[in-house]
Amino acid sequence: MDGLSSGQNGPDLRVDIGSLVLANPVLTASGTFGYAREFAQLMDLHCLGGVIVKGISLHPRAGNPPPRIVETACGMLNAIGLQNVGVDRFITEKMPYLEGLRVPVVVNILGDTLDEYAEITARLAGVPGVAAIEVNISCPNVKSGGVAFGTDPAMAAAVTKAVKGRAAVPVMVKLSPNVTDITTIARAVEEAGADSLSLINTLIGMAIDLKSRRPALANVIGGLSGPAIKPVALRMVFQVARAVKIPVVGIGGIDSAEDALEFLLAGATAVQIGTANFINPRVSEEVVAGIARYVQEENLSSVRELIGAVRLG
Amino acid sequence: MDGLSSGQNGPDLRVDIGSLVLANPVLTASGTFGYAREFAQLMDLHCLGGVIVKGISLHPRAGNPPPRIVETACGMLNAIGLQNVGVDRFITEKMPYLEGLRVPVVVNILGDTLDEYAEITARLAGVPGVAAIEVNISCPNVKSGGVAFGTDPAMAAAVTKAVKGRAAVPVMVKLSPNVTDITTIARAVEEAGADSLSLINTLIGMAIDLKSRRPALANVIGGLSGPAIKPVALRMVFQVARAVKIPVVGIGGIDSAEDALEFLLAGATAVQIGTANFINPRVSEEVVAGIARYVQEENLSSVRELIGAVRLG
Amino acid sequence: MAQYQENATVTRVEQFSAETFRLTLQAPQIAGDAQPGQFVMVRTGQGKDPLLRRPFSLHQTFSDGGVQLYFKVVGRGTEILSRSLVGERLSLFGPLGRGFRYRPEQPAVLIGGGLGIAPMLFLAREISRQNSSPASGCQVLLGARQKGELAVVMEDFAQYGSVHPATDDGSLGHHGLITEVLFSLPLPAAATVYACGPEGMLAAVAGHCRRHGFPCQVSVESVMACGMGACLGCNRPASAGGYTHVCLDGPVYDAEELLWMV
Amino acid sequence: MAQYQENATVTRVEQFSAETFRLTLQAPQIAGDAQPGQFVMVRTGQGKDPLLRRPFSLHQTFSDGGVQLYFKVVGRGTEILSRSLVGERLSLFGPLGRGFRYRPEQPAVLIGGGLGIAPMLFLAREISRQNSSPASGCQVLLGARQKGELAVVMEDFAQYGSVHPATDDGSLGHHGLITEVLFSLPLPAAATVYACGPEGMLAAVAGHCRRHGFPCQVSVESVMACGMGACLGCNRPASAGGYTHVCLDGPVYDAEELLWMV
Ligand SMILES: Cc1cc2nc3c(=O)[nH]c(=O)nc-3n(C[C@H](O)[C@H](O)[C@H](O)COP(=O)(O)OP(=O)(O)OC[C@H]3O[C@@H](n4cnc5c(N)ncnc54)[C@H](O)[C@@H]3O)c2cc1C
Ligand SMILES: Cc1cc2nc3c(=O)[nH]c(=O)nc-3n(C[C@H](O)[C@H](O)[C@H](O)COP(=O)(O)OP(=O)(O)OC[C@H]3O[C@@H](n4cnc5c(N)ncnc54)[C@H](O)[C@@H]3O)c2cc1C
Ligand SMILES: Cc1cc2nc3c(=O)[nH]c(=O)nc-3n(C[C@H](O)[C@H](O)[C@H](O)COP(=O)(O)O)c2cc1C
Ligand SMILES: Cc1cc2nc3c(=O)[nH]c(=O)nc-3n(C[C@H](O)[C@H](O)[C@H](O)COP(=O)(O)O)c2cc1C
Ligand code: FES
Ligand code: FES
Repeated sequence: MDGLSSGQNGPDLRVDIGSLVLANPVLTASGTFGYAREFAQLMDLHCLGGVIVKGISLHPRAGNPPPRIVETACGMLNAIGLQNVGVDRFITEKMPYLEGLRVPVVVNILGDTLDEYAEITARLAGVPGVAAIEVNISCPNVKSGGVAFGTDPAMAAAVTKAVKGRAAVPVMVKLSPNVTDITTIARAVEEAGADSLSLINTLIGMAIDLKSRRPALANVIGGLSGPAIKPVALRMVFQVARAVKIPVVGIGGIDSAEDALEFLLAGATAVQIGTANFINPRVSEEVVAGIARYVQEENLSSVRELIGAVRLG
Repeated sequence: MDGLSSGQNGPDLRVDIGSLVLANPVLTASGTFGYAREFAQLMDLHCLGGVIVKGISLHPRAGNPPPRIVETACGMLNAIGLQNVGVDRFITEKMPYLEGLRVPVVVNILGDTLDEYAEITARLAGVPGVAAIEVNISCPNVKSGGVAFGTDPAMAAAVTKAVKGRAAVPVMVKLSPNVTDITTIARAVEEAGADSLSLINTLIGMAIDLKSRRPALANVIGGLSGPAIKPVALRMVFQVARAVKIPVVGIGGIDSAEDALEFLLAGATAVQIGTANFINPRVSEEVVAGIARYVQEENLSSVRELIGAVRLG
Repeated sequence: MAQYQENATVTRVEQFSAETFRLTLQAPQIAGDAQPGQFVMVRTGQGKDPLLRRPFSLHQTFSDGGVQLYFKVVGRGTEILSRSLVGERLSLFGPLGRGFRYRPEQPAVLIGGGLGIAPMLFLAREISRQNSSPASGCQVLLGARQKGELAVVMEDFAQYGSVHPATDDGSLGHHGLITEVLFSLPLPAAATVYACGPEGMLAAVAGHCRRHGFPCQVSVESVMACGMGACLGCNRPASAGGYTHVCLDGPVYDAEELLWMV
Repeated sequence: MAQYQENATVTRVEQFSAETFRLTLQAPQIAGDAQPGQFVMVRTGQGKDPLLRRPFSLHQTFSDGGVQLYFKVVGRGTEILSRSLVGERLSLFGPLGRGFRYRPEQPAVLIGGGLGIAPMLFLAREISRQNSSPASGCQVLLGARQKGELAVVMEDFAQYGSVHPATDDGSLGHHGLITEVLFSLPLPAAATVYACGPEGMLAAVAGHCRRHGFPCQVSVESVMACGMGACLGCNRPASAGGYTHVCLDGPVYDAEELLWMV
């Protein structure tokens, strides 16, 4: 990890997630940070450990009709419906800016079939600036694809193999929390060759508007994110980190350095910040700074000392 | 349902959950309302549709060491460990007061084996004042029993049969949300003879205390409840209500009449109020009053018109 | 396109009716860059509930760094905002979105209904300020529930043009809808109509303008999580097919770009 | 055993140090029934975050229906409470728990450390009020970080007995721990010791009393969700085996009933 400096003699925040080396353990979560450019005015993008872009499919998708979002207690439901410009336009329209950032860019991908996953991966191979691929097998919004892949160990493994077979960069597989035993899926994906795991995607939820007596989302159900889900996410990260050998990236309700540190202690090698970007566009910058402060105050030789260091018994 | 009046010419709030008729659709959830007596000073117990008592096992249980609870964003984690006095002392020490209330009392039961479930049920048969049994197959806190029963359709059905075989009153089975497909479990339990279903029990979660770097709960993991989980609960109630023919009782994060009405619209015949009792000991009384007001203002002939009446498409 | 996140201090709180309020805050960076029709995302509380920021149009900016929000209490977030105290700090970010494309030299008709009044004051001032023959002024049509909501702001608007009020209860101006005032008003040739208000009012105004050949710009709403293009949550069907995103492509549109959801 | 839920109006806010505050509220029903050592559950905000109520001992009650809370800011809930304004309303319920079993005719030694000072004033007053020979008074030992936390409350305590202060920084009274003051103080025969404070202090006080044969009552803490016996979340190991529940069986215990968690 010598190639990457962590800035002017600051504490050592470097982490290694499955052969992808990051200057610090803070990434922005897919679908919550646009294509990074949106935040350029409001924060310093260069301080990020990495950027994960909105999920990309083989063909452009229009997404769901409105309303697509609704606030819930300490959380929100979304049913964006995976609106995106498709992999080709992503490469030509979005990647040049992202590449120029000189921050690791992870491309989140999704498909309805194994072939689609493989094909998107193939098209991303060799594209400058793509540091890793995150495979969304867990999105609860689209009826086909997503749900089935992420809730069945065999299917999850098949997607992983399809992507790994074509990928030129490390592959991170993003798990769904809407399962009875997430460690079974995690192990299946690990065996299929994933370089790292990220979790959790959103919990499936619903809200009803009492005035109209209709579902609050046009899609009826949506994905729950935000502080409300943090305890579930932390539990799953803890369980999965003990069940697999590959690095785990923690996601779910993180909105402060303290939250991020809890995930590291539970076993995450890095974290992703999602919904919190909407409430405080500077949050990722603040989390990086807060982790650095903690590492210094606790006299740790590196942030890596914290990974999985929760004290049991 | 002529036997039960709903009070002085108020709106018709009566509901029927699997041959158990309630004056209104508001029950208090197991483990959050003690044995009702605790609330006698702070609210009018007689306004309740029903009371569900803390989970009872065959033998007394001491429960988990402290800390047993920790607050989370719009929620709380608990790992009480099913502390209770055991079925025999429950019958002699707690039932006399409860019977005197003249409010339907539902006894929540749990066991480590099928035989234990059957035996508790047998001991409750004929005990005056017991209006129904709620079978907890979903408690995530105890390593044995709970988890396995509630997450496997065959085991869930077996428990249901064991209880139904000995029960003198209607049997409500309480489902765990920590499963990939709750409708599969719901249908298995329905086929096994359950009179009604209640859902959801708590989501499994975890928190870490950064200062000590230890799990915030002595039990490491605990059950997440409160407003944070409402969207997940509402979604599951919606799904289950469409998958089964028996009545469904909605639980999860309800703290207002509006919340309760959302659950009715989603398909619940009644609701249970849990964590909210801690924050506002009068909440159940207020929810009953709020539902009555809504039924009146909307000129409904009965609250039953709302059940499953969410408008789709 | 500069954007700022500011911890703005409340300097004034005005209440116009049971639900109508105006807050003045010090947010010099936002005030310095904002255009009429743009909005800010406001954090209504300190805790995590309510979680999301709320979008509000800039009602007015001042050269001393002040910005004004004019809003109605419709739910929890606005209820909390209405209880703001002078000296309190609120987190704002903006200015966001695409504002009005106004041509100050041409006759302008501004229509604000309900909380749609909010962005019109800023627009009226800019048109009036940049118009070399201020005598012409704008025509300003303001609709509200009752007198209280309009009385104070009408004075502000009167600096920039002639004001035509309407109230639901008839307590001030025309007794009825503000669209009725529009329909009965002879519009100057080459006038542009700028409107903000409830969806039904906007659809009616847009229809009137199309029938009579006036260009019409509307400021519309949608639910928003981020306000800056990151979540894709604020979509509306576009007349060209597909969706437009209110926080980036709007909130101000040429009326012809939109499909009406009424 | 009556309990009440009241919407109490804040009538006074005092700040004694950066983190130490005292709130006076009008809660006549609670004030009317409370016993020294009992507590109330306070809702710190209006929203759902923070969700749970926070337990606070009754510091003092007044015949005009007032109650006082003396608290330290240690987290989000107490931070919000510290920003309360006169006129604001807070939801309280109580009085809860088992208070001190005091024998007013016998010598009493009261020890409050840090926020453990809170329940002692109410106790000192009741002992003094019910004692037929007020001259004897209580011995009151108060420990704090620095002078500011003690100065004002010391005057209140002085009405009921002789006060022995100690501060961590030596800015008032003994420079060091309040337990050191206890160890060096000759206690009257037949005295009962009443203590509230951090776990370590209570363990030390209890040990001292056991060694010297003084009965000792302690007020202890635990996390609480309901405060009234419904959740079973507030357990502590009991010396007799099994658990005791602080909100029902406590918060005041005979020291011998508890196992110390130090
Ligand atoms: C670009 C933009 C500019 C705006 N400018 C102003 C303004 O200047 N003054 C003003 O008073 N309001 C304005 N609004 C509307 C304002 O954002 C909402 O009234 C506010 O978010 C409601 O928050 P709440 O917490 O009080 O209500 P909630 O509790 O969130 O909701 C209460 C009710 O209001 C409805 N509602 C919530 N959000 C919106 C929304 N964004 N649009 C329409 N209805 C909504 C809900 O459906 C619900 O029925 C603007 C909205 C947008 C998108
Ligand atoms: C019966 C009883 C009476 C009390 N009386 C008083 C009083 O008169 N004055 C006073 O200042 N405090 C009193 N406390 C403690 C008070 O309840 C806590 O300080 C308060 O709940 C903290 O809330 P918070 O949101 O500020 O902190 P949180 O954000 O909840 O927690 C911040 C830190 O404080 C610790 N903490 C939280 N709750 C407690 C608790 N109940 N006991 C110990 N540590 C805790 C946490 O572990 C955490 O490290 C009493 C507690 C009990 C059980
Ligand atoms: C508006 C929105 C859009 C999202 N889009 C995607 C997506 O395209 N692909 C994906 O894998 N996850 C997506 N997610 C899930 C987030 O990346 C993240 O896993 C989840 O929100 C939990 O983290 P949080 O609580 O920090 O938001 C989306 C989340 C939100 C809120
Ligand atoms: C402190 C606590 C104790 C509980 N004990 C039980 C129990 O003994 N048996 C049971 O079936 N559910 C138990 N539950 C679960 C609740 O009955 C309810 O299903 C859950 O809390 C979700 O509802 P809520 O969000 O309204 O609290 C308990 C919940 C809490 C918070
Ligand atoms: S509000 Fe997030 S993209 Fe418009
Ligand atoms: S705090 Fe709930 S039982 Fe004691």
